[in-house]
Amino acid sequence: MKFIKSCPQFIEKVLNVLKFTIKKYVYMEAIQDIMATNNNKIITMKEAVEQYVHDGDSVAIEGFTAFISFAAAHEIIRQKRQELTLIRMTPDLIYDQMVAAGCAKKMVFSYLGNPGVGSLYAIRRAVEKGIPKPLEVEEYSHFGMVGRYIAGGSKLPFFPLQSYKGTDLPKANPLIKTVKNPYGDGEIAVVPPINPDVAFLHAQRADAQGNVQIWGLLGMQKEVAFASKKVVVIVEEIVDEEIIRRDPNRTLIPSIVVDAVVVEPYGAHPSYVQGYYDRDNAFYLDWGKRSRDLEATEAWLDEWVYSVADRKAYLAKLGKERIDSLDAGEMMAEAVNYGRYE
Amino acid sequence: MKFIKSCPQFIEKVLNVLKFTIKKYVYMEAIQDIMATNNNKIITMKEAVEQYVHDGDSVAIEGFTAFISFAAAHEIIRQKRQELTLIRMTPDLIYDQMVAAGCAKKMVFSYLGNPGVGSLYAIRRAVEKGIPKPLEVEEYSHFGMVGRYIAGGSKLPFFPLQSYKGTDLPKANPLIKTVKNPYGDGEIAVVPPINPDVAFLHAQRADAQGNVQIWGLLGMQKEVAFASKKVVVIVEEIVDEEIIRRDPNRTLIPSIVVDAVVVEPYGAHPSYVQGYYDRDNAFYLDWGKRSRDLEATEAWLDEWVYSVADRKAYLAKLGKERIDSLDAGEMMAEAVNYGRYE
Amino acid sequence: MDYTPSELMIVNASRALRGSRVVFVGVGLPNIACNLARRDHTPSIELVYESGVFGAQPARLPLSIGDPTLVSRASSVTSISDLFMLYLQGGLVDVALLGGAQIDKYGNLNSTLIGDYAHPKIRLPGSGGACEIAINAKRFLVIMRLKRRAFVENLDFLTSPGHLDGGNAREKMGYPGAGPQLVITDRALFNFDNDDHEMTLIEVAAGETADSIRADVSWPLRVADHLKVMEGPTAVESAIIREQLDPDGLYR
Amino acid sequence: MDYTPSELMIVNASRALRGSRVVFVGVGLPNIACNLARRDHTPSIELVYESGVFGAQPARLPLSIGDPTLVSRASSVTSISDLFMLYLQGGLVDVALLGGAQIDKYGNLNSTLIGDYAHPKIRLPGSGGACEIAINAKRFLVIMRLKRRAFVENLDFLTSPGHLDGGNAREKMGYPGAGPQLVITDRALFNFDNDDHEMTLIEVAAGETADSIRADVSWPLRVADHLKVMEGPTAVESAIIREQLDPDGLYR
Repeated sequence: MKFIKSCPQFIEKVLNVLKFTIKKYVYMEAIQDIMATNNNKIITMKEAVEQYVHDGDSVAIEGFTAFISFAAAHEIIRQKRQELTLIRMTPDLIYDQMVAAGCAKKMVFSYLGNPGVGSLYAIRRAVEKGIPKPLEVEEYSHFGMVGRYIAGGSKLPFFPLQSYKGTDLPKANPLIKTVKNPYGDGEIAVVPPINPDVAFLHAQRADAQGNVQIWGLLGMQKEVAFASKKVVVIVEEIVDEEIIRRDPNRTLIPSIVVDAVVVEPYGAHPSYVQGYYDRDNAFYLDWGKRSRDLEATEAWLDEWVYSVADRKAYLAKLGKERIDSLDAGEMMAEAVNYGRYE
Repeated sequence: MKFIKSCPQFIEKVLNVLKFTIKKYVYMEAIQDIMATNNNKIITMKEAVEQYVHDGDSVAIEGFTAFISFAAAHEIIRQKRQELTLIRMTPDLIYDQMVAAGCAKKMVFSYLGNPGVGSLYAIRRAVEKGIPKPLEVEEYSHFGMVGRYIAGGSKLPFFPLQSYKGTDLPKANPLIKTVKNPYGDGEIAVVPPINPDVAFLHAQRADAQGNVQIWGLLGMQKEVAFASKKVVVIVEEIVDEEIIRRDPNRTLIPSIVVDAVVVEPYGAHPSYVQGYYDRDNAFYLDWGKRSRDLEATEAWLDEWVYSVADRKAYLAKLGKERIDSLDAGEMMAEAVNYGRYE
Repeated sequence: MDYTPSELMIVNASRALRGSRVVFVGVGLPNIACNLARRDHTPSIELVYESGVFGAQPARLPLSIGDPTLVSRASSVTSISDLFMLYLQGGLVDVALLGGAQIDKYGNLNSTLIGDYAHPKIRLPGSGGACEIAINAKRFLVIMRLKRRAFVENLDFLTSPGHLDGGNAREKMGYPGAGPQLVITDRALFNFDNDDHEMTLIEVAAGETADSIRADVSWPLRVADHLKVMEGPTAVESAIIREQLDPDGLYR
Repeated sequence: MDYTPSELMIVNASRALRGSRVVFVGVGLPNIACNLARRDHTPSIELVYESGVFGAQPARLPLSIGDPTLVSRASSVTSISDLFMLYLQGGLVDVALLGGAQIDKYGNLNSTLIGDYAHPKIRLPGSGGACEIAINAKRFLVIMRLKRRAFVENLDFLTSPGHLDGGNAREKMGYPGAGPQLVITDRALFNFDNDDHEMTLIEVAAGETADSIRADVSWPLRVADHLKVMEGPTAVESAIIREQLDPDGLYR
């Protein structure tokens, strides 16, 4: 198979021979097999961070309270990336940990909080006291961030929204501007497009080419995927292309915008993946406690990031019992019929 | 049940009694049953047109080459509505028939064609020769119409898009304007919001409250539903609320924007409904032929619209054999797990 | 007096939601208040969660607005962009519940920071969806604890507009929503039912007086002519909260 | 000469798609051309349909761009708004195929009407997605039959911009795409590979000459120095078209 992969001329010759000797569908399947071989985008998280994250890059690890790729964040910390611009609507524990580890120069966001728990102390230390180093912030409301992703993904020069007027946000962030309504009186606020250098997006499943299916909270995963220059998708499992093709409306992110696929079961722990596992709330509470103190924060990073080689080691440390306690239970959707139309 | 429906005070009293005698889940179910009873939005097509379509209204019957509610159009023709503004990206046979029947004063659209067949002769007669009466046109490109629906549904004063500059479309339609980009040089075209008085949208299934699930081509059904002042959804079948709730991501149109639900199997014939039936191409070809001639057009309307009382009669006329020939075949999606999270 | 200050806020919020249709919900107290309203007097309330969920039927108390239990058994789950564009800005939200670290006499809210923007003393969460909720929801209720450092003369930062500088300022700004209607605290209730849209004390908790409330408000406070004493939770309300909505007493 | 004018157009379009990645497809000839290219020389072509379909594997010849056979077995099916915003305007489309009732020497297209806008002689379909495809696709190919009434000096209506009035007019307009690259007709091929971006005759079908083509073009036509004679369909191309893509000869 490696030989075929590296030799497109050979493939064409084979196809030319095949063409006249086999029938329509057999022929199509042959093409698909070879395409699938050629378009296999599966790599490891270590490779993904090596190839797609460079010092100074802007990085979006998205997912609204769910599907948060802690696996990507921890690998970026381990590979000691510096001066990153971290983009994310809700920085959450994940960016609190990256800021604590000194990866970030700047943060673009709309809500700073440990959801359901409280403050993000590492980010507060950086913003309030410059520890471990100062952190520049560029802030929007949720809808403003959504608008930036939409404009970025659809190559619009700006995105209009009925927010901001009368508030102090445009003073704090001069990138929030206004345009005149050409159909009547008044002005409307606009935000500029954003195009992260790379996005890491967690999902339930994809095929090897990167057609990604997500159910549950969809967040802004689709918009981020289209807005970002490079996209790494992290999935709980790789499925056969045929599974994807049997429910094409479930494909939220098409392979056309995906550069790499990383298979990392439980890669979103301690956040959750709908139907796969629950949120590990003890982890959120624990971080909420330990991150108040600088030394305890560093000890946490040492214990859970620097001292584990990769996600497999992290899961081993977490232990089977704890993982099993996050079981989602089963509630299956009713299958629908797409029809054959042959 | 009718008594309960008409007496909210009684419901509240019953609930107050129930509250302390039954346990949590049983109690919730009781509420849900009563809610479902109260929110049953199912009416007939005759009632829907009587209640929601008035002379002079703007009406959007949408669906991009599929899910086209011919059942609604024919009932509007039968009820002899006049002076309508017909809104639809692709007027298609459906508006050709409504224009031929003299229902329309104006059309807002982006592509006039009998898809895969040819011209729309009734609309051409109206535009070119004023037969049966002149038809005002307001035209956009596809993306412009999409933008109008998005702006309408999201209460934006305009929607920006990279189209129109350098073309004759803004000259033909002065509602296409421009705004300056506040982040750099140049201008971008914008279109104004559109909010149809009523929309008719066909779908596979809904619950009685109007939570609507669609798969296959999604068209702009969602955007139209949010943009329109009243929304009538036509479905192949009503399903139990529980089926909907077992796959909430499949719900494209939430009940919050739905005013009425009409159950009309094969209501989109001769267009198709994914997984339910195929397009009846002979019908498209037949209309393509007969509509070239004014008398033949009127004979067609007489045969297929005026002489049939409702959709049931239309299907009877169509015949079982022809309906069976449109069978979609079976290709089921793989069911996914949402998890119980109890 | 068998109830906590939190429970008092919850029941007051629930009562204010009577007859509402579409409510934009957060977690914590607001979530419990909405579910109490639904079970106690307005079963037809439809809950919309910022995370994209409509028609949730959570089988457990959600830990956050993104809890998967909100998704399983919901009527519809959509993207965040649809939620903000079509549901909220689209004008479908009748009532929202908001909080903040600071509020002024016109109901403007600060949830961004204490101190100067460039050098904050305390960095708070920021807007999240609050800014657009305050602008687009047809009306909103404020839920926060009454403290002198929270009820301030001048906000350090205006995150979410209330009645701005009062009068018809919202109208002039062209906001779709009518702004804050009620401020619900652990010790008192306030409304804005006057031409200036200035915060007015209308009810006090048992044991409080106009003066005891005034002491914790930084500006000269308007007081209604007929100041009422708040009703504590009814037996029904208490039972729903303690037995069904928060059996573990997380929010007691 | 065992081929029809339609087949000649199909194979020329297919050849022009060699090496392309993402192609925006219509139905009819363009659809057959794309599928021929995919089967003949560029299996990695990804087809995007205006109706919202990506990665289609139709089991039969689609009757329209909305044929349900395009949905069943596709990789992804999305809304029309995503298709136009994220795929097309988002800059993901490498090549598109467009037609029209009229074309001028800079490749501008009219598919709106013949006559005056207020009183059209012939009302044509209008833009559909053509206007934005012509602006946003990285490049596009034009497929239409060569007729004097179609190759005109002045369009009755400019629906889809080609090179506007030539030179760097597209750049000045700030269009993301590079515009028309090739005009494929039943009798000749034209490109725009000169500084003026003016249509130039580069190949003629067997039996045609520069003069016979000139006779059906309304403006003084530029002709390439080395005019080539078109190659008819190869045996492979013919076999794929006739046996697999259009066995019923609908588009012959």
